[in-house]
Amino acid sequence: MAILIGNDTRLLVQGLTGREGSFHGLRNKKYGTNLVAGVTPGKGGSDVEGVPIFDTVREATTATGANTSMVFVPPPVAADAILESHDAGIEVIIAITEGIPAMDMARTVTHLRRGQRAAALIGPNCPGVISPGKANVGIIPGEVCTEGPVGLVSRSGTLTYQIVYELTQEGIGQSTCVGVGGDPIPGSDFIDVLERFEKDDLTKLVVLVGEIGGDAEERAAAWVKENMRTPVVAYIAGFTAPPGKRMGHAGAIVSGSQGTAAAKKEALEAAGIRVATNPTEVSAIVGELL
Amino acid sequence: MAILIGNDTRLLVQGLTGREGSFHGLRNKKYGTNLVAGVTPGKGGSDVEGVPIFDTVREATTATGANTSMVFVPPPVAADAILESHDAGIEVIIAITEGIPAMDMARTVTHLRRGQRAAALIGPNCPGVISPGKANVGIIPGEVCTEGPVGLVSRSGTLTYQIVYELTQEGIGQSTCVGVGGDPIPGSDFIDVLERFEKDDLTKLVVLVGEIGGDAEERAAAWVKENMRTPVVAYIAGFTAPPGKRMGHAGAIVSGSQGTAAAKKEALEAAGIRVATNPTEVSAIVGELL
Amino acid sequence: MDLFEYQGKELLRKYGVPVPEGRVASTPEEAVAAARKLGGRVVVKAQVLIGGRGKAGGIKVARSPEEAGEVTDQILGMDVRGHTVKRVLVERAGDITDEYYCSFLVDRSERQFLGIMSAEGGVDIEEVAANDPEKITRVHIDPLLGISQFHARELVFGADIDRDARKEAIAILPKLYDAFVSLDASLVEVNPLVLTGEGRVMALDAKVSVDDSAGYRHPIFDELKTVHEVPEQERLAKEKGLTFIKLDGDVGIIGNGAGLVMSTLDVVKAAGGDPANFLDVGGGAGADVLSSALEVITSNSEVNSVLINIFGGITRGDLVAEGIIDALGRLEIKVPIVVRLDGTNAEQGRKMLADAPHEMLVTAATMLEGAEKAVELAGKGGE
Amino acid sequence: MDLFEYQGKELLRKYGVPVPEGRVASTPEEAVAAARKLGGRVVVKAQVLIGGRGKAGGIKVARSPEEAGEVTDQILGMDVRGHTVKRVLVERAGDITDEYYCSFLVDRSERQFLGIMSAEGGVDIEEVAANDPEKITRVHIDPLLGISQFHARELVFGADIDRDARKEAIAILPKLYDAFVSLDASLVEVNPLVLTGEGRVMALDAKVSVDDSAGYRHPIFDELKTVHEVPEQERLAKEKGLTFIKLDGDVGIIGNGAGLVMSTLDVVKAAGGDPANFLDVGGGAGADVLSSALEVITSNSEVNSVLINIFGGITRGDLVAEGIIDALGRLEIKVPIVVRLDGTNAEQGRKMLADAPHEMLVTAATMLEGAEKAVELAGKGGE
Repeated sequence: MAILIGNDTRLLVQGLTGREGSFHGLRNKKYGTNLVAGVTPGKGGSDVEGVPIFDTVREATTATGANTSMVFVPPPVAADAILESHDAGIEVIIAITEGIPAMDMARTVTHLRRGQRAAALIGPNCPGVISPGKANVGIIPGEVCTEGPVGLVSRSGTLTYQIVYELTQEGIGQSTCVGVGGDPIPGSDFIDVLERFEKDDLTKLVVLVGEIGGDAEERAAAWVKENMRTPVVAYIAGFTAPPGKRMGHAGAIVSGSQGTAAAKKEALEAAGIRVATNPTEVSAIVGELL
Repeated sequence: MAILIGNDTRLLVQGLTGREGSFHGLRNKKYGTNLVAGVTPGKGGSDVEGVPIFDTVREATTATGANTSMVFVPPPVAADAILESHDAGIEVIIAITEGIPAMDMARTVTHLRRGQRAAALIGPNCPGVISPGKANVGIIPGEVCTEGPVGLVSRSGTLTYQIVYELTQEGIGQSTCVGVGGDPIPGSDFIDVLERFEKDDLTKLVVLVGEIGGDAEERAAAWVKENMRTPVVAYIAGFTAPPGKRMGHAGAIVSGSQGTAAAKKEALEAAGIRVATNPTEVSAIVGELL
Repeated sequence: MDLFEYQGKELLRKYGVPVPEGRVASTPEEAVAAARKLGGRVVVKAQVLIGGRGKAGGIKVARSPEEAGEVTDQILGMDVRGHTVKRVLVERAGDITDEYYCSFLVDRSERQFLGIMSAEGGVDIEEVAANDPEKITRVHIDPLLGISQFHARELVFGADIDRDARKEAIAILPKLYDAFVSLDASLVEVNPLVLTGEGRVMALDAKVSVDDSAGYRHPIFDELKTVHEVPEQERLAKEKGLTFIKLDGDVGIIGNGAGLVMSTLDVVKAAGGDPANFLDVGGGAGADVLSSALEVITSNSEVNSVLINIFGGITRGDLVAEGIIDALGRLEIKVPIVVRLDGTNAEQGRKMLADAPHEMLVTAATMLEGAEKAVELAGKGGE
Repeated sequence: MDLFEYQGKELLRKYGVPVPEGRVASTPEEAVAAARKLGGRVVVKAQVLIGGRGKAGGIKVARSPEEAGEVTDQILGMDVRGHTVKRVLVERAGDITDEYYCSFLVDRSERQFLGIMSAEGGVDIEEVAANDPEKITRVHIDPLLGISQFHARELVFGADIDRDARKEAIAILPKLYDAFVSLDASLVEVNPLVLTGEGRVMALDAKVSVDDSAGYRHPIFDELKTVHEVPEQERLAKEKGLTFIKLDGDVGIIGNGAGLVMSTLDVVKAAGGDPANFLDVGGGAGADVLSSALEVITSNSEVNSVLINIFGGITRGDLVAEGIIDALGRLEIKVPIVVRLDGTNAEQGRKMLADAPHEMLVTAATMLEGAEKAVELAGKGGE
């Protein structure tokens, strides 16, 4: 199986005619992802290396049966692009774009989560999703991944590659690797993705990669304890990070957490989750548990 | 059982300190409805004939366990009142207020229907709901009703009383009578209420009272045909009504219906629903079918 | 409330929707002055709250101010499907390359807003919908989310609007939507939206309907209303808080609640009668309202009998009786008044009526009986 | 970007939030002029982007323009927890009857907005939250629905704000929310919101943080930014597109991606070293960026070794190598540079480095090995 993307993925890229969109879209296609369409308003009827371009997502889905969208458009129009995909019935939206204003995402994510039809939004500001051997949507380097039983979910980009690489080096493959992104209001958080891994037949163990700030790791820890049978191994970056500047005091009141790496580690361990001290140790623990 | 309101109803009235709010609220109480609270911002701590008043709905629900709200505040603040009840966890909101701008209701109804927690909104601009012998929330005269097996749902006010009266005269009691109101964007339409009646043990037959305009009756007819085992009898008012003025042509394109009484009758009969030609005939047909 | 074209356009302009330059005129002299100010060719358009003015000769081009005066003279006073023309809109004429249709309205079924667009503009859109439904693009808009750029793109690309007009059309749609929402409109319809010879896109016509319930937050509604003329009887009724619509029969109808009144019309018709009007006294009407209602109804000389059908909820039967008794004493009523009274305090009301007998007062036990009596009595009166 | 109090207040004023009249001053003379303009007693407040200025003596009352100048002279240049005071806000002083707390912010967990209010204002709200959590009222606001009157009422009644202040507080909250949303803020915090002797409610302090990502639609952000001073090294890094934070150790760190850089700091620390900085070259960095990064790092004389830890995704290993080689040629680098390179085009990059040997260049096969080597070399350099 794998989660979010796989052999059934029919990918459209919003912004396929752009420089980055075409580079990564075609790279994903080369990996084996079924890239069926691109959307660029006004460029409908043209193509990018044989991939047809449409003016609207609705036209693209109608014509090609696209069910997954990768958003590669500039920040000022990215929320609009996500909403367009959702409105057109796309099931999985993976937004790579970095720098979308939080207000735009607050509105967008609220709309997506409240709708009668839920679409999974991954990102924005994320490296994407890869189900090794099946499909790659985003910028995760496919060559460091290999097929196998470990699911991975991470707030970070390159750190994800590092950990996947370590797993692969040890001969441990991955079912799906998901970068949820580091924005204040992500489309999906750890829990949303863990829920999918828990239901996935292929996934026998999940690696959770967190970092300082917010309380997503603490909430995930509580959720795992309550709901998950699949074992989870965690890694948290940022023990040595400089304390973030913050102004005002409201934030800490809200989460009730200081957001430090130590606090996260403690919460995870209290939920029975082993926490590795460096990326290399992740693969060691995973190897031990599998 | 009955639907929406009954012996478990714990009613709060938003606007209980107002002239109409207190008149009808206390009348409902006298009927036997469990009136537990009133809400009027700034008058918290006072009471209306022993019923405690709170500043906010949240305070009222916390203190009294109110689960149903009747909205009797003026149109400019009515949408806000509905949203407040929903936000505070009220399960059934019955809005009597007439003259709420459609834009306010469009936003409010969208919010209520999209929320994770669905609240049933009846109205606005409606006579309310009565489950005879159990509870009366609104302005339907309780004395014309009697307990029994017939559910009634209507877009109209006094016409509802007329039909209920005819039923009662014939010795046919009612499980619940629901006035959904005649506004462009009602909180609940026929289908929402029919769905509840279909699941209700007490209700053995449903009377649907429609009128010209819109296509709610046509949609209800289609829904009944597909989903309902409980028999339905209908009455439509407005065969002799003057054709409503309308400007622009978009409306007719949207519904694909002319909204005439004849068109509605036809749609209902095509769905196997008997349509009475006058209110008296309703009770005759119901008597026959029961 | 439906707005006249010139009112709708003035409002749309405020929201940044391009409309032709124009001035309203209610005399040929004003039209001449308007045409002179505008310069060049102008179009003179009858201002009526009904469609079909073009076919009726209510739209004419004038090449000079003098000609504008002449055609205005022809158009003013013209009857368009029952509506008398009191004003014209004098607009600068322009080259039109293409015509489209677009509108925003409330979709009651979906409880959402709906945008509609078609490349087939300037024609009867209902016909297009019936004959070429695929030529009409509909896009639902969530009222909380509001319009996004993609909605505008779906409408414009979906309707296959000419390439030259796309960019401006995509820019105009959110402004139209903004007007729709901000004005508390139930409909904003632009037919046609045109592409001009200069490559501009603008609203050549505008049908705007606004929600009277929202009048409290739009002081301008009252101002717009001043030019709306309603028949004297209807105006009078409205002043008294009554909803009144004149019909062609001879049985006057008074009831409480629109549904019950409509049902009353139906049973009168079924009994072989012809209703003279629709009159709803509304909820909680007092004695004065009933009395006024009777006054309005009986001022119609075609009425041969009156049926009062009241089912009290908020409305109290005793007050209804009081109003009827007051009217019978106050007015010289020459037609039979059939009264059927049930609901709140009905018994008390019926007793009051029994205690104040009047030769024109007839009571009925049920709605059907009331209808039959009123029809019978009207027949006699008519003979 | 965090805004200075005076900037935040100016913005809030535009959204109708009452704030005391005041002027910013960066010299005692300006403060005297400001106090003279305002008249009467004034408060002189240090403008720093950190809390605790009150305890540090950064807020003083002055009864005359001359006194305002004197206290300004004392406050300017003052150090508040590492921040040097460059400006003061001179405000008209008023009687304060009571102090409250309120804020709007993004609640990441709930993906909603959150309003917070407390009758315990003017104090450390975190302490109130810890000791008297029931004294803090929180109300979630759906980003699509926005603030309704009831949200404001729930906050004000919930926090049990004095009866005298309720009405104005309920009116001010939607304005604060409006500012929060319209300014693309991540936080608007008013502590204290005060009730004055005259019965007015106003914002006596304001902490506003805005979202840099939304700068493209707020030209004013650039203007606000001009008074923000950042350390020279950080400013230089930012100009080159690097995220740089100085730390106190001696092992310079360069990596791509915040998570990987943080992880690198951790492993260096675990290996017994002390990172000299956090430096993220971001995604897709080219040769010039890498070269600049090395320049920034090595300009810190405390650095005894550098660890470059790159895992290529968008970033290409060959370009990283090119940048390193360029820097080694261009700059006089006197500390060992440990390079660990994996991912996209890493092999090619490693080969390029092998082909361009340099006495200061050391390669590592893994991240851990890199950290160990860098720490070891720094230790040697330090001796």
